[in-house]
Parts: sequence; structure tokens; C-alpha cells
Amino acid sequence: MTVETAVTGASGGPVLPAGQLERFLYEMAFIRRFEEKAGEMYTRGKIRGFLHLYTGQEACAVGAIHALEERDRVIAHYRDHGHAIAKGVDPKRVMAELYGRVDGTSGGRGGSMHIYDTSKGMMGGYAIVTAHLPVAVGLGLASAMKGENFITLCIFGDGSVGEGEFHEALNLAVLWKVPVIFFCENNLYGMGVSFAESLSTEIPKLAAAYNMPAVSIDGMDVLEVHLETKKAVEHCRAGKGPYFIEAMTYRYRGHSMSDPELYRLKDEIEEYRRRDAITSLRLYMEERGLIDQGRWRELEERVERDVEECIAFAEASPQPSIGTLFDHVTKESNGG
Amino acid sequence: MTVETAVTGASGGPVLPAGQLERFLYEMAFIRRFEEKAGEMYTRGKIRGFLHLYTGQEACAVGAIHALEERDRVIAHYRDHGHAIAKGVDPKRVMAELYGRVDGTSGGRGGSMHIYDTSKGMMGGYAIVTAHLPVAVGLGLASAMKGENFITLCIFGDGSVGEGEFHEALNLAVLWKVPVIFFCENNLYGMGVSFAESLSTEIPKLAAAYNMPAVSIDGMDVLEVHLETKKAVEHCRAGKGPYFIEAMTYRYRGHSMSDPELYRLKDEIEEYRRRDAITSLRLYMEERGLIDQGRWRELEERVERDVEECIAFAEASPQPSIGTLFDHVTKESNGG
Amino acid sequence: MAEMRMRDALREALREELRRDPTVFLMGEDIGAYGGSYSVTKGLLEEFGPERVRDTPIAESGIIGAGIGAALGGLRPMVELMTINFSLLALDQIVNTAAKLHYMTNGQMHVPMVIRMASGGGSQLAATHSHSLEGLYAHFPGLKVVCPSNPADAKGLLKRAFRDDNTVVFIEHTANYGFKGEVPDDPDFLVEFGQANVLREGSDVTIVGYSGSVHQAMRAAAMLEEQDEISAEVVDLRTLRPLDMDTVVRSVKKTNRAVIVEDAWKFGGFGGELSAQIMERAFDWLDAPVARVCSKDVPMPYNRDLEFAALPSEEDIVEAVLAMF
Amino acid sequence: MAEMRMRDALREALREELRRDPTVFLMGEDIGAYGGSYSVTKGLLEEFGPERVRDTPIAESGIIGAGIGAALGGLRPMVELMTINFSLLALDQIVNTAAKLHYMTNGQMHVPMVIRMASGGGSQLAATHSHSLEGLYAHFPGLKVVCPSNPADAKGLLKRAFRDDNTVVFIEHTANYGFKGEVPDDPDFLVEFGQANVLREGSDVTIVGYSGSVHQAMRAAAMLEEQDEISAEVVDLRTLRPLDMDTVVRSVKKTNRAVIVEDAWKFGGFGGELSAQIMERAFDWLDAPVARVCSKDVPMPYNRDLEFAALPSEEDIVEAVLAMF
Ligand SMILES: Cc1ncc(C[n+]2csc(CCOP(=O)(O)OP(=O)(O)O)c2C)c(N)n1
Ligand SMILES: Cc1ncc(C[n+]2csc(CCOP(=O)(O)OP(=O)(O)O)c2C)c(N)n1
Ligand SMILES: [Mg+2]
Ligand SMILES: [Mg+2]
Repeated sequence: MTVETAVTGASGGPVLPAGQLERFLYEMAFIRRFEEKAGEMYTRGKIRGFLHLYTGQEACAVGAIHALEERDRVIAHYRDHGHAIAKGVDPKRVMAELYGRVDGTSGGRGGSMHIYDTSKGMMGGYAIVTAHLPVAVGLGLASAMKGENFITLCIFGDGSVGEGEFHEALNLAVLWKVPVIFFCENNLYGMGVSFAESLSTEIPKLAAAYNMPAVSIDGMDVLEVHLETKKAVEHCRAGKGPYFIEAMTYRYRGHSMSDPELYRLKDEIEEYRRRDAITSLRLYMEERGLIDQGRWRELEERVERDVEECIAFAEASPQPSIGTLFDHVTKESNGG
Repeated sequence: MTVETAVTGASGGPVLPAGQLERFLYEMAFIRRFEEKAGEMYTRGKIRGFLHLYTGQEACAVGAIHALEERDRVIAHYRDHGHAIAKGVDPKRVMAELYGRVDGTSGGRGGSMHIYDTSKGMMGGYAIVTAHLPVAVGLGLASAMKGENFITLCIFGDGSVGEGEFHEALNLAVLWKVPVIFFCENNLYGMGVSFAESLSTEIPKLAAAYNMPAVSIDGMDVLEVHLETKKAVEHCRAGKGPYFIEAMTYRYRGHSMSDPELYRLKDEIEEYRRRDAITSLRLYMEERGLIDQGRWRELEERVERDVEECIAFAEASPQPSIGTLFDHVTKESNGG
Repeated sequence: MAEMRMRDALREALREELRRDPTVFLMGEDIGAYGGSYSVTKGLLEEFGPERVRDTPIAESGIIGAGIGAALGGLRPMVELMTINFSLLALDQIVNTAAKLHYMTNGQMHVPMVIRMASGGGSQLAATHSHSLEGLYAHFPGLKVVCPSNPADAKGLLKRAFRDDNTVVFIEHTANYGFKGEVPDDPDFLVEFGQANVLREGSDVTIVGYSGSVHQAMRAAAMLEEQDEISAEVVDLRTLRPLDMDTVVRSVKKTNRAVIVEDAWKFGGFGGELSAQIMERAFDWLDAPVARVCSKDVPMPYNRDLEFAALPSEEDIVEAVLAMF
Repeated sequence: MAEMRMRDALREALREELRRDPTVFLMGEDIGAYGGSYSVTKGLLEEFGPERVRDTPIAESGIIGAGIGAALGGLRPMVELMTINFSLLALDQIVNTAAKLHYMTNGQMHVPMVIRMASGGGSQLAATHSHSLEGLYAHFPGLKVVCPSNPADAKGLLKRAFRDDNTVVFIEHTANYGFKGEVPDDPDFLVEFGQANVLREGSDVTIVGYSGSVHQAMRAAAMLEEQDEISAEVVDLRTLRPLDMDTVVRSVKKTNRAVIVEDAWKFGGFGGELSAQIMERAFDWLDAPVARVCSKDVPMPYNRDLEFAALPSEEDIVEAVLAMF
């Protein structure tokens, strides 16, 4: 398979320190393997419910989220494992959540679509399409009103754009000038409906009409994602209001594990695999002598080990006790 | 009071036949008086509930709706008396509906916000802001799928634009290429909130972003409204999809009869009254010798008589009988 | 008669109605290229084309509104909202526009539209994706609310829905899609609304359910018979609005005891209505208070054991019945 | 103590909470420049400025979502949705996000937000603008649902709502806004949730209501006493979730008869829950089936006589009570 080195500045020198590039490479590879493994465990009945894998889109989470500071927040749709991991949530706890176990991020109450870890600024995990966009605006409002100046990176799919709340959120964000980055991972499909069939226009054109900066970038290129998101971060941090990014990307697997995939052609998948974000970054680094075969193999082995550790952790974690069923329905002032 | 002759082509010859101009003049004056009278009857307790008067905006209903053919449909928000009357609904029945009487357009069930007369293509009267925009798209879909080629003129206020359904409807309309004219009567306020505070952008700019033609016109100028809507009608009739018009206008009265009007300045009202649509058209016609004082007085008297007839009709109409309370909850196949 | 799963029976109904009436068309999220998220509409795009089997954007309110408009324009749309969870986004259009236009227009307009949606928990989809809100829709006059429990009813009721002049909210329990049964292939086979079905005769207690819970009721009845020699009558409501209370009341007057089973939360659920009506109409016949077996009062957890504990079970029904003797 | 109308008591509560807690802020449709569509927020913009009394676009889902986000970010928003009719557009955010985050995050997040909305018919606003949906909200675990009937409760419950760590749906009957009563001016005056109020003691029948219907219940009780020498106890529920059934059941065990009054449609309404629970917990004490006095099963008509016929009245209550003897 020939791989196009889609990475930004492929012909020039590296735009980021080698250590950071390797960190991106490892993290993308880790998320890829984590997701493949989760898919496998789903097939084996260890994980249930809806499972939406992130393979193919890793450059988005890794590139964008590492443009943030720790205090910044991420809020995402249900295809959220990659975002949680990139935001620093312990992947063992993510896997345990997929397993529905007590050591999961929500103790097994949330499952795949609902990964939350507030201690890391990972605000979820929303399974109702577009519902989290207004929530992101509210986080932005809190940031502005409390003078905390944290940024909220709000991630969603192209399918989200048809919903009314998309419009309400963008309008409110600009009116209130909140520090929110709207980050649309356009993987060309919302379930089986192609993006062109569900929107009458181009996403950045629409976003720009609300009077905010809006760009379309290559979501298969982790460096482009990273550098463009950094611009957005600067814009927001300077109090200039929201910013919109459309990242063109692709999911390798079906919408969820139960997708019969009747709607797309093998060709299209092949085309995107040729621009694979992980292979692209690896080749880019090889060309610059920043990585060699041996080091890559080491990384791959580390990924394998680390993912296995997640599985082992999840397997070992107990099922929540039935006695906890009624916990946390409401939070009572006395701490309940 | 000096009145600017805001009417299109004020310096050239008349753009429409004299008879039609006079018809516009009469109808605008009639709607004005009808509304004033309704306001009076509200104060006297004859009309109840919410009453939203249309005074000031008459050029929109009259100019736009007369660009349609009879088979075309009008669907509007709750400030709907003017639209119904312009679409040919018997104003006596409209007044009877405001009175809640059996001879009202809905036999007293609907009231001011819900004026329907399907025999005239008046599809309502919708009191939930923006809810009728998707409905208009569906009417357009029926027109297209059944090959009937009727146009739906969908009228709403500037406040509507903040709702999610605005976005959903515009997107669907363009995707499905339906013959729908979105006609926004921008009277600068949605209740007490000025339009600039509720939308981060300009309405036609946003509408154009969906890939449909979008213009902003002078809604105080009945001829401009009429001629611009005719362009939209041609566009839709030719199967080119939806069209968007923003008509800049002003309501002379409060949002509804219970509005304390804390939010706007006397100056602003005066400014718009100087551009009054009825006076403007009258002066325009006078300048061209198409009307004189005597004829104008005749028209005014006719208006007065016709409105009084509406009141008399409504007063004479019986209250609906309690025995009909359960009629028309559902339509049973046997005609119920 | 042919044996088929409920999803296939639903598809047959859609196919037959599309063939019968040229004004019928389908629209919804992923009903076309994807084949329907529960495979109900699979193959229909190929047979009827993209005009009549229309994939829509994800815009619940917009597409229900468009369905209403299409109905007002003389078509008979079926709008699929994928699941009842997402229907909350379209609730205003359903209850404020579709349900009320006939009344508000004094009979001038009507909205013949079928709204299909999947419902229910039990698939570990967690709190936002496991609602049972049949009763919520049943509260609104102007609507009809249908919730079939088996393939034959599913077909007959869905075909009947397309011939109704009002908006019909047609709710399918996800657990029922794979359920098999005999289905008449007569294209004129209809099941009327407002006719509850006595699935099993009995003399000691009446178990009332609908949709998914009917199957639990039947299993509970079998257990009661075997283990406790209690003879349970099981009534499947089929439609919640119109509601056939006569059949329920007749049964309770015979058995003198009633248990209501539903997937919804007990508190403020439709079971309260059923319980109250039974009391109102059969007070002197009741040997014990009407019992309700429903979901626990918690958002649905993802974990399998917790979810199982949150949902009603046949054991819960048996227990509720035994407590009455 | 000062005598004031309910709208003024609500305003006092908002003012005091805005002063007390700098994280409290208000947003909503026309709460600022317009002064609130029922004048509740009048003057607050001038006192607290446009950051803390924030006019919003007409975008119910968006502003509730933003309220949730603001709460997650450490603020305590009050979002006014103008009326319960429009809240349907925000229902998904309320029941799927606000109500469920605490549970779905295993307690990591909570959403301290107050949602205020006007409710009820009787003002000739017709079918889309006359809903009574208190019971709909009460169905969802994770929420609190408050519906005050008088100025003192309105103030004490609203202040209490701002100190709750969960989302509180605060529903105000439009007919109550002008209702006058004594209101404590102690800024620490709170009314706890889940404590029904026995407004009038009686021995022959218990009339249970909330919000607007409480006043009808009181008038009916007076009529019953005068005309029929029947002594009615009146219980004002104050909050539907949490619900104080203990007080209701205690009363019914004393009077042996119960009538439930609510503005909502009877069919599938919250009254069914109350009726069912009374039966479940006081079956052996009941001398007659629990009666429900509710709205007729029709969309609300505009015409005054028709609307009056559609709504429950004190005469209906009296009639229901008399039918029990
Ligand atoms: C309001 C709502 N409607 C429908 C769904 C069902 N649904 C889940 S994911 C999805 C497609 C979303 O596609 P997109 O936003 O492009 O995200 P992707 O899955 O491609 O990452 C749909 C329709 C939902 N979860 N919420
Ligand atoms: C969904 C919804 N939210 C709020 C309201 C209350 N409301 C009625 S009219 C109105 C203002 C609408 O303004 P606009 O669209 O500009 O129309 P105008 O009254 O100026 O003609 C509001 C907020 C409503 N009817 N529906
Ligand atoms: Mg997508
Ligand atoms: Mg306006």
C-alpha cells in the first residue's frame, strides 16, 4: 500500500519537537489498538450496548486536544473514547467503563457513549446528537463570567449539523462571545447518510455566517489539526469569542458495531486508509530521521502491552453491586 | 408630520395599474382599522386571550400575498389577521373568531393566534414561534411530490430566527428544493428583545449561507414588497427551490395587548410612523393623480363601514354550544 | 399465514401500504441507505426509490413538522424517528401541532401521519437511550398511540394506522423486533384500534400489559400456574389511546385482582392511569389494591446487572401477584 | 411579614438569592428589558445588570443547554422558559441531560439549575398555550418538581430551589400570580421540598391538589361545609417530586375518601399516580374509589364558555365529593 504523507510541511523540517511527535504517534497508535480491542471484546460479548469506534479519526482527538491546557475542557459526542484518552483520562478506567465495571469512569453506569472524568476536564460523552453544543456554550459562559478563561473544545460529527441546536448554540456562542471551539469531525457520514445529503451547504460556510472564524482542515493530518487548533485556542484565550473548525476525516469501521455497512464502497475506505494518520506521521518522522523501524516496533509493543493492561484491569474490576442502584439519582445537599 | 414617500419608483411612473394600487391602499387601510378596532374591543373585554396587532406592518401582508395566485398557500405566525384578510378570508369571520363565536373561522376554538381558512389557502396562525416553518417545508414537499406546483408563503418574525427549527426548515427546504418563500417580517423586536440582541448576524446573510437566494427589502413600501415577492414567486414556480425575503418593518403597538412597552423609545415609533405604508402609498398616488382627497375620503368611509360590519357580524354571532366541546378532537374515518 | 419476525411484519405492512396508496411515503433518519436502524425499512429504498423512501438529516422537529405539512398537503407520510428517545426533540410538533390542528381549525384540517419509533430498555444503551414513554404520548388528546406486542398485531395495527385520518404514534419495543409469530398475508388484514386482546384466560388475577411487558406477563402467568396453581388472565392493551378499558374491567370483575406491568417508571407513569381506572370502575370487585410492576425510579444504568435490576421482570410480577393472596 | 402578590414574592426570592450568592444569575426570554412576561423579573435588570439578568434569543433548547453548561461550570443559573408550553422544545435537555448527568457520571457532575415557567389554562390562550404538564416533569427521576399555590410558598420554595444541587423545575400557575398573601421577609425563610401542607382540616373527605387547583379545592371545601355539612380536608402537595404521600395517606386514613384535583387532562395525568398510590397504601380505609377532577379530554378551546367547560371547577369537585356519600 502506498501511503501519501499527508502531514503538514512534509517537505520542510519538523514543526514540533521530536518528543511531542512521538507522543502523538504513540497516542494515535494506542487509541487505534484500544478501539480495535474494544471491538473484539464487543464481539466476544464483554462489552454491550452501542459501541462506536474511533479508528481512522485519531488525528483529530490527538491533534486538537493537545493544543489545550490542562484546565481546558473537552465535551464530545458518543464516539468519545479517543477524546477521553487524549484528555488524560486513564484508559484502564475507560475500558472498565466499556465493561460496565465499578472501576469504570462512571462505575459502569454510563458505558461507551458516556465517558466522563471531571478531574481531567473530560465533560463527556453525549449520546443525544448535538445536545452538548449548547452545554459547551454554557461552560463557556461560566468561564467568561467567572473570569477563569478556560476554553471548551466541543467535538461533534457532521451529522450533528442538521439539528436545530447546532444553530441555537452557534448563535448564542457568538452573541455571548464565549471561549468555545466548535470542532466538527466530518467523517462524511452520519450513520448511513452522507453529509452531502444531510446539509444543503458547506459546514464552514454556514458557521462563518454567524460571524465567527471558520476553517476546514485535513483531519487525517495530526500536525495540521494541532497547529490549526492552536490558532483557535489563541483566539479564544484572547477573549475574541468562539471559533469553528471542520476537520475532514473518516471512520474505518461501521457507525457502531451493529452497522451492516450497506451504504459505502470499499474504494472509499481504501482511499482513506492510504492517507492513514498514523502511517503518515510515522513516514514523516522516518523521513526526518526522528524514528526508525526498531523504535517503531518498540512503540507498537508498548501499545500492545498498555492495551492488554486495560483489558486485564477491566476484567479484574468487579461488577457494581445491585445495592448501589439508587445511588446518585439526585445529589442531596448533605453530600448524598 | 412630514411623510417620506418611501414607495418604490417614487419619481417615475406608477409600476402597477391604478386599480391595483387602490386595492392595496384600501386593503392596508382596512387592516389598519380592523386592528385598531380589535384593540378597542379587547380593551372592552369583547376579545380575550392574547391579541397581537398588525398595525404598521400592513405593507408586508398586502404586498406579498397579492403576489400569489389563489391556489398558493399562506402560513403565518400568531400575528396573523392581516395575512388572513389579504389571502381573501372573510374579515367578518376573522372578527367573529376573535370574539370566539360560532361564525369565526374556527368556530371560536382558535382565537386570534389561530386563523385558518383552508378554502382560501390560509393555513394558519401558529402560536409556537417557528413551529410553522417546517410545516411550510412539508407543504412544499407535497406540492412538489404531487406535481401541483402551488407555492407556500411562510411568514414569521425576526424573533423566530433564534429557534433551532429555523435552521432545520431552511436546510430541508434547500435539500428538497421545495417551492417555499420564507418571508421574515423584521419589525426589530421579538417581544422586548431587539433583533440585534437575539441574532449574532444579519438574517439574509444567514439564509444565503444555506444556498438559497436571500434579499432584504423595505417592508414599509408595499410596491417594493409586491415586486420583490413576485420575483420570489417566479423563482419558486420555475422549480428552482426556496427563496428568502427579509422585510424591514415596524409594529406601532406593543407586542400584544398586555405589553407594558418598557423597551423602546417614542422616537423610534415616530420615525417609523413618518414612513407609514398607507400614507406613503396615498401620497405616491396623489402625486400621480391616481387619487384625490375626495376619493380617499370615500375609501376611508368604506373602510369604516366595512369594519363596523365585521363588529356587527361578530356581535351577532352566537357563542358555541357547550355540547360541541368534544367535537373534532380526532377525525374519524366515518367523517366525524 | 406465514411465520415471521416482528421487524419483517412491519416491513410487509409498509410495503403493502406503499403499493396500495400512492400518497403514502416514508421519511426518517437512516431508513434508506442504512436500511433502518432496526432493519425495518430494509430493501424499501430499492423498491420504491428515494422520493418515497426518503433519508432525512438528523432533525427530529424539522422532519415531523415537514410530515405535518406534507399531510396537510394531501400526502400520507410515515415519519420514522429512530427511537422514542429522540422523539423528545419533536415533542412540540407532535403534541402542539399534529395533535391539535384538527380541533383548533374546527375540523378544517387533519394530519394523517404515522410516526414510528423504537422504544424500551434492556439493551444496555444507558440512561438517554432506554426510555419507555408510551404513556407520555397517550396523555395528549388528538393523538392515537399504538404499541404492538407481536408480529400479527404489528402488521395489522400499522396498516390500520395508515388508514387513520389522525396522527398515530406507533411505538415498537426493541425487544420485540426479533419476536416470531404467524402473520396473515391478506393485504386487507387490519387490527382495529381500541381493542384489547385477551392473550390468556384465567380466573384468579388479571395481568395487564402492552408492548414488551406482555411477554413478561405471559411468562409470569405460566410460572404462576406451574408453581402456585394461580390462574392468571393476561390482557394486551395493543393501543393506549384509544384505550379499551371495558375489556380490562370485565376481566378484573371476573378475577377480582389486577396487576399492571409496564417498562416505564412507575412514578407518574401510565400504570397509574390504569390502576386508577380499574379502581374507579371495579372498586367493589377488588379483593386487593391494584399492583403496578414497573421500572425502578432511576435513570437507566448501562451495566447489565444494574439494568436488569432496574427493569421489571417476570419474577417481580409473580411476587406482586402472590402478595395479593 | 408583608402582604404581597405571588409575582412579587417570586421577585423577592430572586432578588434575595441574587444578592446572597454571586454565582446565581438569571437568563431567559424577555426577563430583562420587557420585565418578564408575567412581570416577575421586573426591575431586576436595572438592579443587577445584563450579565446577571440576561435576555436570551427565543431558543428554549439552547438556553436550557447553556444553563446546564453554566451549572457544570460552577454557576447557579435560573432559566426562565416563559411558559411550560414552550418548555416542550427544551424537554430533551431537561430530561436527558439535566436530569441524568448526576447518575450517568456516577456522581461526578451535578446540575444545580432552576427552571421557571408559567403554566395552566383559564386565560383563553387556546390549545397550544394552556398546558398543565407538571406531571410530565414529575415522571423523570433526577428532577425536582415544584408547584407553589401561594405567595409565601412561592418565595420559600423558590429560595429553596436555588440551594438545591439538582435541577428544579419550578412551575407557576398564571392564575396564581395575582394571588395575595402574607410573606415572611426573613431572607433565610425556606420551604422544604416534599412537605405537603394541610391547608384545611376536615374529617369526611380529603381533597388533594397543587398549584392553581388548591384554591378551587378550598372553595369547594367551603361550599361543602355550608351546603352539605361535609367536612373536607384540603392537602396542597407543594412539590410533586419529591412527593409527600405520607401526609396524603394519613389524611385519607382519617377521612376514608379522597378526591384529586388537577388542571391537567385526566387521562394519563399525574392524578392517576396519586389515585393509585392512595389505593395502594390506604385500600382498606377507602369507603369509595378515589375520584379525579381534571380537565376534559380535549385540546383547550379559545372560547370562554368552552374553556370553562373544559377546565375543572369547584362545582365539579363538590359533585365528585357528593357522589361518594
Ligand atoms: C437526537 C438524536 N437523533 C438521532 C440519534 C441516532 N444517531 C446516533 S449517531 C447518529 C449519526 C451521527 O452522525 P455524526 O454526527 O456524523 O457522528 P459520527 O457518528 O459520524 O461520529 C445518529 C443519527 C441520536 N443519537 N440523537
Ligand atoms: C417557542 C416559543 N417560545 C416563546 C414564545 C413566546 N413568544 C410569543 S411571540 C414572541 C416574540 C416573537 O417575536 P417575532 O418572531 O419577532 O414576531 P413579532 O411578534 O415581532 O411579530 C415570543 C417570545 C412562543 N410563542 N413560542
Ligand atoms: Mg459523521
Ligand atoms: Mg419581531
